[in-house]
Amino acid sequence: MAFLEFKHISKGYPGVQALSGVSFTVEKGAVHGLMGENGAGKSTLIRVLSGDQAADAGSILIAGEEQKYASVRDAFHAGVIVIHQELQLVPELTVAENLWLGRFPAKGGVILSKTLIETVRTKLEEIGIDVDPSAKVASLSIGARQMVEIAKAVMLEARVIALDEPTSSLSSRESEILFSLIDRLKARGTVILYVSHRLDEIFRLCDSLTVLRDGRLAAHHPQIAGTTREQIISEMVGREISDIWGWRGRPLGDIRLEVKDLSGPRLRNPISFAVRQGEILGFFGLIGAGRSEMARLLYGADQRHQGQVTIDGAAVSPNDPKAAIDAGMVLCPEDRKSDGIVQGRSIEENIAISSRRHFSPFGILNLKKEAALADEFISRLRVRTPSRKQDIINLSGGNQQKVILGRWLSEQDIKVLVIDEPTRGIDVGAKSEIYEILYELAAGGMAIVVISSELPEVMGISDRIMVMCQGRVATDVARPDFDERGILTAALPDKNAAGTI
Amino acid sequence: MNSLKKILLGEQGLVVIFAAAFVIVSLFVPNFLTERNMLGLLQSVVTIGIVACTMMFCLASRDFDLSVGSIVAFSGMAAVMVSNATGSIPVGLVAALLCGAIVGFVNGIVIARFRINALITTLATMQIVRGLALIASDGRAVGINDPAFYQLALSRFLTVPTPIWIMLILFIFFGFVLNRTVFGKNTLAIGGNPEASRLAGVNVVNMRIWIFALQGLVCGIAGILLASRITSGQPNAATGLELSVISACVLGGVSLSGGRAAMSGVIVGVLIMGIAENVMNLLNIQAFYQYVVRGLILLIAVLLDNLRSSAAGRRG
Amino acid sequence: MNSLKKILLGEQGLVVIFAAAFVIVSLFVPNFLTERNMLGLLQSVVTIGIVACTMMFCLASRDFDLSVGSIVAFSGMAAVMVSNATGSIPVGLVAALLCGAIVGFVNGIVIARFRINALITTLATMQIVRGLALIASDGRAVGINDPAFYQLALSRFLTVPTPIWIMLILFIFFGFVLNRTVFGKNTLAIGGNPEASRLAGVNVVNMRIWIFALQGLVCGIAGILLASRITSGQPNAATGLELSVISACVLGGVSLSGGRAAMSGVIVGVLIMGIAENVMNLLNIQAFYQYVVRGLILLIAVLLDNLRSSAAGRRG
Amino acid sequence: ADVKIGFIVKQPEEPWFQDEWKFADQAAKERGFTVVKIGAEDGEKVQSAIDNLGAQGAQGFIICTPDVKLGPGIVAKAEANQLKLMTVDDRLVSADGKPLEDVPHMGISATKIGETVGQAIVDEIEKRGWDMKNVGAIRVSYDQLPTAVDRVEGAISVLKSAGFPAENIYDAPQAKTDTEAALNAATTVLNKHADVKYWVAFGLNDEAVLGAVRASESVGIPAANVIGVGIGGAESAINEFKKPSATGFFGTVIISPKRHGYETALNMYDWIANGKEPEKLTLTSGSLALRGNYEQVRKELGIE
Ligand SMILES: Nc1ncnc2c1ncn2[C@@H]1O[C@H](COP(=O)(O)OP(=O)(O)OP(=O)(O)O)[C@@H](O)[C@H]1O
Ligand SMILES: Nc1ncnc2c1ncn2[C@@H]1O[C@H](COP(=O)(O)OP(=O)(O)OP(=O)(O)O)[C@@H](O)[C@H]1O
Ligand SMILES: O[C@@H]1[C@@H](O)[C@@H](O)CO[C@H]1O
Ligand SMILES: [Mg+2]
Ligand SMILES: [Mg+2]
Repeated sequence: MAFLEFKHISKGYPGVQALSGVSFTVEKGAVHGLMGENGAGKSTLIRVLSGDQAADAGSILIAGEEQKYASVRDAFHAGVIVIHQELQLVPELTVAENLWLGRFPAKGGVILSKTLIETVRTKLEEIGIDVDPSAKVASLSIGARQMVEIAKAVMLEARVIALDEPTSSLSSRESEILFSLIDRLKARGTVILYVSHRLDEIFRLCDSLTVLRDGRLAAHHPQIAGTTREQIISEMVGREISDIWGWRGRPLGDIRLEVKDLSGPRLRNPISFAVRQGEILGFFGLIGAGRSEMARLLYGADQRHQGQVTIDGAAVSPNDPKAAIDAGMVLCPEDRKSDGIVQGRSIEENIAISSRRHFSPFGILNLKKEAALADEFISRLRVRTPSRKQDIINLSGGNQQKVILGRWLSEQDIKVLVIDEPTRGIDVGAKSEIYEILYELAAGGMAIVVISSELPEVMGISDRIMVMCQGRVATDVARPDFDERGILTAALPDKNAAGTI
Repeated sequence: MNSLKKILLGEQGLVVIFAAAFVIVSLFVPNFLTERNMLGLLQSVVTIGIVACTMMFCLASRDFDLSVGSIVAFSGMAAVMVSNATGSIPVGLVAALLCGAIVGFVNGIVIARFRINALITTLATMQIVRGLALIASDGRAVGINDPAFYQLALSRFLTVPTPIWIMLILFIFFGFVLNRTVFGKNTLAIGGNPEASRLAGVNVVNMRIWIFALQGLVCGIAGILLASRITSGQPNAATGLELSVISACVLGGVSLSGGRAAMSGVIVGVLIMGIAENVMNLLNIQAFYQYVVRGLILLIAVLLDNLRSSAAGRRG
Repeated sequence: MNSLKKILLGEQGLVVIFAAAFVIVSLFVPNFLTERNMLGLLQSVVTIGIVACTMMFCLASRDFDLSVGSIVAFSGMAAVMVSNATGSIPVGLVAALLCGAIVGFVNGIVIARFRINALITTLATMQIVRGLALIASDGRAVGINDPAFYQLALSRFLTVPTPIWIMLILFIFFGFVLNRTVFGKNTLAIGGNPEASRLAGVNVVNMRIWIFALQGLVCGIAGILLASRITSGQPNAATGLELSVISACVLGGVSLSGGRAAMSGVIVGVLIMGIAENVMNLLNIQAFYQYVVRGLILLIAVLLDNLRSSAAGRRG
Repeated sequence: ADVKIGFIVKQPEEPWFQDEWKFADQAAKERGFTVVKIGAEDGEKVQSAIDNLGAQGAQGFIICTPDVKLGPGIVAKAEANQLKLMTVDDRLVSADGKPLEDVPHMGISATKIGETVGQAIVDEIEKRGWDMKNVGAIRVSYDQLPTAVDRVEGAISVLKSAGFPAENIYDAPQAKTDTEAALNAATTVLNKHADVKYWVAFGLNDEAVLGAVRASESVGIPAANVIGVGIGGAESAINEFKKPSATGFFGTVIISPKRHGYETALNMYDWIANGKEPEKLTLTSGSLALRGNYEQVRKELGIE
């Protein structure tokens, strides 16, 4: 019996038809995958389901009943809970308060603070999430925040739960916790709508699958068994992609980037390593292993405690991103929302913000050049947008990520490129294009540092991998010796060692 | 040593700095620490203090209210004129509260429902309401017929004048509301992340309307007390109040970008403003120099607080 | 039909609404559309218009400057007093510009380097600088010795008074800077997301300092022109300027949460404020009603603009 | 042609100016001309107000300027717009501080009003038989307004020459010109000198003195021990006199808005319509009104 039914859903934004006449059904107790390229309309569909956005046309039925929501509250009362792609937490409130937001346990308007904390503590323990319920969300890492979001959905006994790319900032260990939660929910008969760009997860979790393309239904598989990866990819992107990694060797030159004894407030153990011209060095680790912190220190985004960073033998002055850029190093940050996108500004401006200094004589802009640059990266990275003038905030999550990548890939005279989670939220089609660009840049002599929590990605594109664990480098593996189990083991914290983080 | 540091750098750091400053002033400024002067000082901050209670909510929810001064004047006028007209003080008081709440409510509707910028809206109502107060009174002060009205401000309980008690009660009440009630937490939530709050099912529009209405109501209380203190309704009263109140709040650590507020901080902010004024007058500082000193005190207070919190290593 | 809708709802919608209002006013208000009145109107917005140019940058970068009125008064005083003392007008002018820029620079340093809240900092300097102006002049206006100083404001080029030309030049200049230079784009970027801009290599601290210093310098220009127009340096001049200027900017679509600004909008904002005042006086509207009308005009202007942009379906 | 004259005032919200306008209107109605009323709080507003009058075809205007030093600029602007110019209340001065004698003026010197206040206080002190050594004086000051300084200095000069000890005069600077600000400032003074039994108070206007009187009440000084004398005589003062029992607000120096408003408007009209130039200088005087006689004083001045 179809429990959740979408009927002819359409939704347009100025210049974009995000959804056109999408119809499909999901059975009770099923985990239903939703896939599609960046900007295909997945998040929009979920926003319509959650009552956040009204569809222009079409209807949603749950258990045969037509749903009419005027607000998120109505949807909530109808038993629909959504975990959005961008984290929706209030940093100033505690974990427990965030979990109860919108429905605080209260008597006469006065919050029952004991109930508040205790229910959350019990629930978090029960589902195996290790977060202090009375900690302010602002003090948590992204990964931990993501787990808090997930706890929210589990806590409220919903009929329908939609998860929009929940694992994009989780590492494999946290992802496993999530997967087991999903299994439990499924057993309870909850319908789960699951959006992801990771095919492994889709196959691991889903019973059925819908693929969207350009806002239309591209394929619907009532049974996922029997479909292949290749089939889904071609349904998504309209072409075949045989090997998304496409790694090929290239000659390495002298040492380009050298890091000696680098440490900072959240990375207490000094770290040292070197990267050669043309080399792609991958960093792997679990959440909180300290990779992002290392990258930020390297770049000067955070205050260094000690250490030296040199590029081609010249020291990079610490604690100043601009100096790093001038010295030829750029960082593509991990958190696109807080450190990447400049809201309110166009795609074009978001791309040119750093590189324009090369072609703006006396500080006066070269608008033609900026436009050309924007168009180039919009088409190379397949950014789905009606115009390069579009405000970046109106793009889908993956498309925002592509624009930020474009910003850094368009830089000139760069010697060192550091990218933190480069393909987070990015569709398969664009991924291979991005890897292609990285290989090209490396072939030109650039030293590239890639941080990723996706092991296949790190293994697929790196020439060498450094594994971090609890703020230290656990091991350093060259490509011929890559071995999935070995790397994972190295990344797992040793229960007996007292880590500093 | 370490626990001292903890106190100084903790959440209540501003309070501690303030306490230290208070002791120093008490020691070095003659006539400062007398019962009379303390009561006078507290009386002088009654208007700011009362209005700051709700301004705190307003700022914490990422809003802004410039119309408070006008509302105070307008509702004071209303209290006096309606009392005079009906011959009943209670009716006058209710009218004043109603006037305040209605203006606040209108602010809220325009801002939250029609999504008009709060700065512009309240700048507009600030002028409209001031205009109405002037029109209603023909620009003149309106005297109070029934002397019982003065008693509101003159009466005392345990030697402390009623307005001070009212201010204290409101401090406690709104401190409780902020930290312990759904209303308070929702206020902080919509200031901290309006989108997330909306998606969590908080009725952001209604919350904002309520906060503005409450602000108006509380301005009504302040207006009544002020009219009683100056024994008349004056259409020109409380000009510039908005900036003093907002500064007191910001001084007390309320974030203009929403989500952060504490009653203790606001009280300290209010007191700093009052003490600065009081001490300058006690020390007989010349009027023009008072401007300079007032500015410097503001700067030093935030600077100290900032040093403290950056030493504590909090994130901006 | 469709293209009309496009114009009305497009980026330039406010300009179109404004143009329509202008035509209506011209038709129905006698004496409005005369050369004399137009020049008078433009003269009356010179101070607001000039200061709004840089306030636009300040707001666009998510900052806030309340000290502009005081800086205008202070640098006007400086121009007059230094000219009188040295007997040289150019020296006086340079002194005024310097004074303005220095105050702005100090604002910038305190705000950007010491990370003190901009509202509090500029509220403090607003008082300090006003105090200094009062102290320097003993609270009284200072007359200008050399009548050549008046010529700054009285002289004309192609029948249009110099101050208006200066304002127009600044409009064009800052419009260009905002849209066509790295400085302008970086300003908008900082306002949109300061952290992302910093990581993209924008020196956020320096940018903010520059913006405040520029703001001060431009206030210096406004102060000089004002002193010349009123033939004296007045320590009380330009009180309340900050709110008018900020409203003009917000009216013109500059976002208080940063990242959004357009010179055309700001010009329209400035003109709306000026025309409202002008027309009310032409129509001989009574002083108290002027408050109400002024408030209503503000509200209607933003409301219209809002209806327009929400019809266009933009995101808040 | 129709006669249209402007009437520009510096503080349109003040009752005083409301009254001036009202009486100007009365003159206009009687003689059939138009008065355009504009409030201009600072030099810049004055400039645009004059331009505005020029643009709407007025032939002359009367002004109470926000600052007397604006004189040369106002004269130049009036000439540029070919408007006849007359001043009321405050007389324009040139850059070096000398009165601009060419501009017809009707007013009362701020110092004189202050002296009247001072005299009233001295007389009453003597009548009550206080020893000046035991009396404190509150000078509610607003020093950034030049008129305010002149007024309180006028009062002080009389007090001093009557033997009032200078060291007993205490400054209470108000941050704004409203009653609450005066009340807060005066409270501090009273608390600082808690031992002083008798008090006198004077200031810029009635509102300022009322603040001091309220302060004395709030710290419990009996009304009989306070002599406050205000300036203006509008509602806020009258309200005091109407109170059932006497307060510390002893009297107010009423200046007549009727003459200032009605006569200046008529003079300007005659000047424009009949070419009859007004007197270069007309000085009016203030009259002290007390609880017992205010109605009569107001009648004499033609108010009400
Ligand atoms: N508020 C908006 N204004 C304008 N366009 C929008 C808005 N929201 C979404 N869009 C557009 O609608 C389309 C669908 O976006 P949506 O977020 O649903 O994509 P998605 O499939 O979730 O992509 P991703 O995998 O990148 O998250 C995109 O082209 C996007 O740019
Ligand atoms: N905003 C923050 N406040 C406090 N601690 C933080 C914050 N961000 C990260 N941390 C902590 O710092 C440590 C290092 O985190 P970092 O982000 O560098 O790890 P990572 O290996 O990059 O993993 P991730 O996938 O989470 O980015 C972790 O223990 C994390 O919890
Ligand atoms: O400003 C004063 C006004 O208050 C009134 O008293 C008349 O004289 C003016 O100078
Ligand atoms: Mg999405
Ligand atoms: Mg990371």
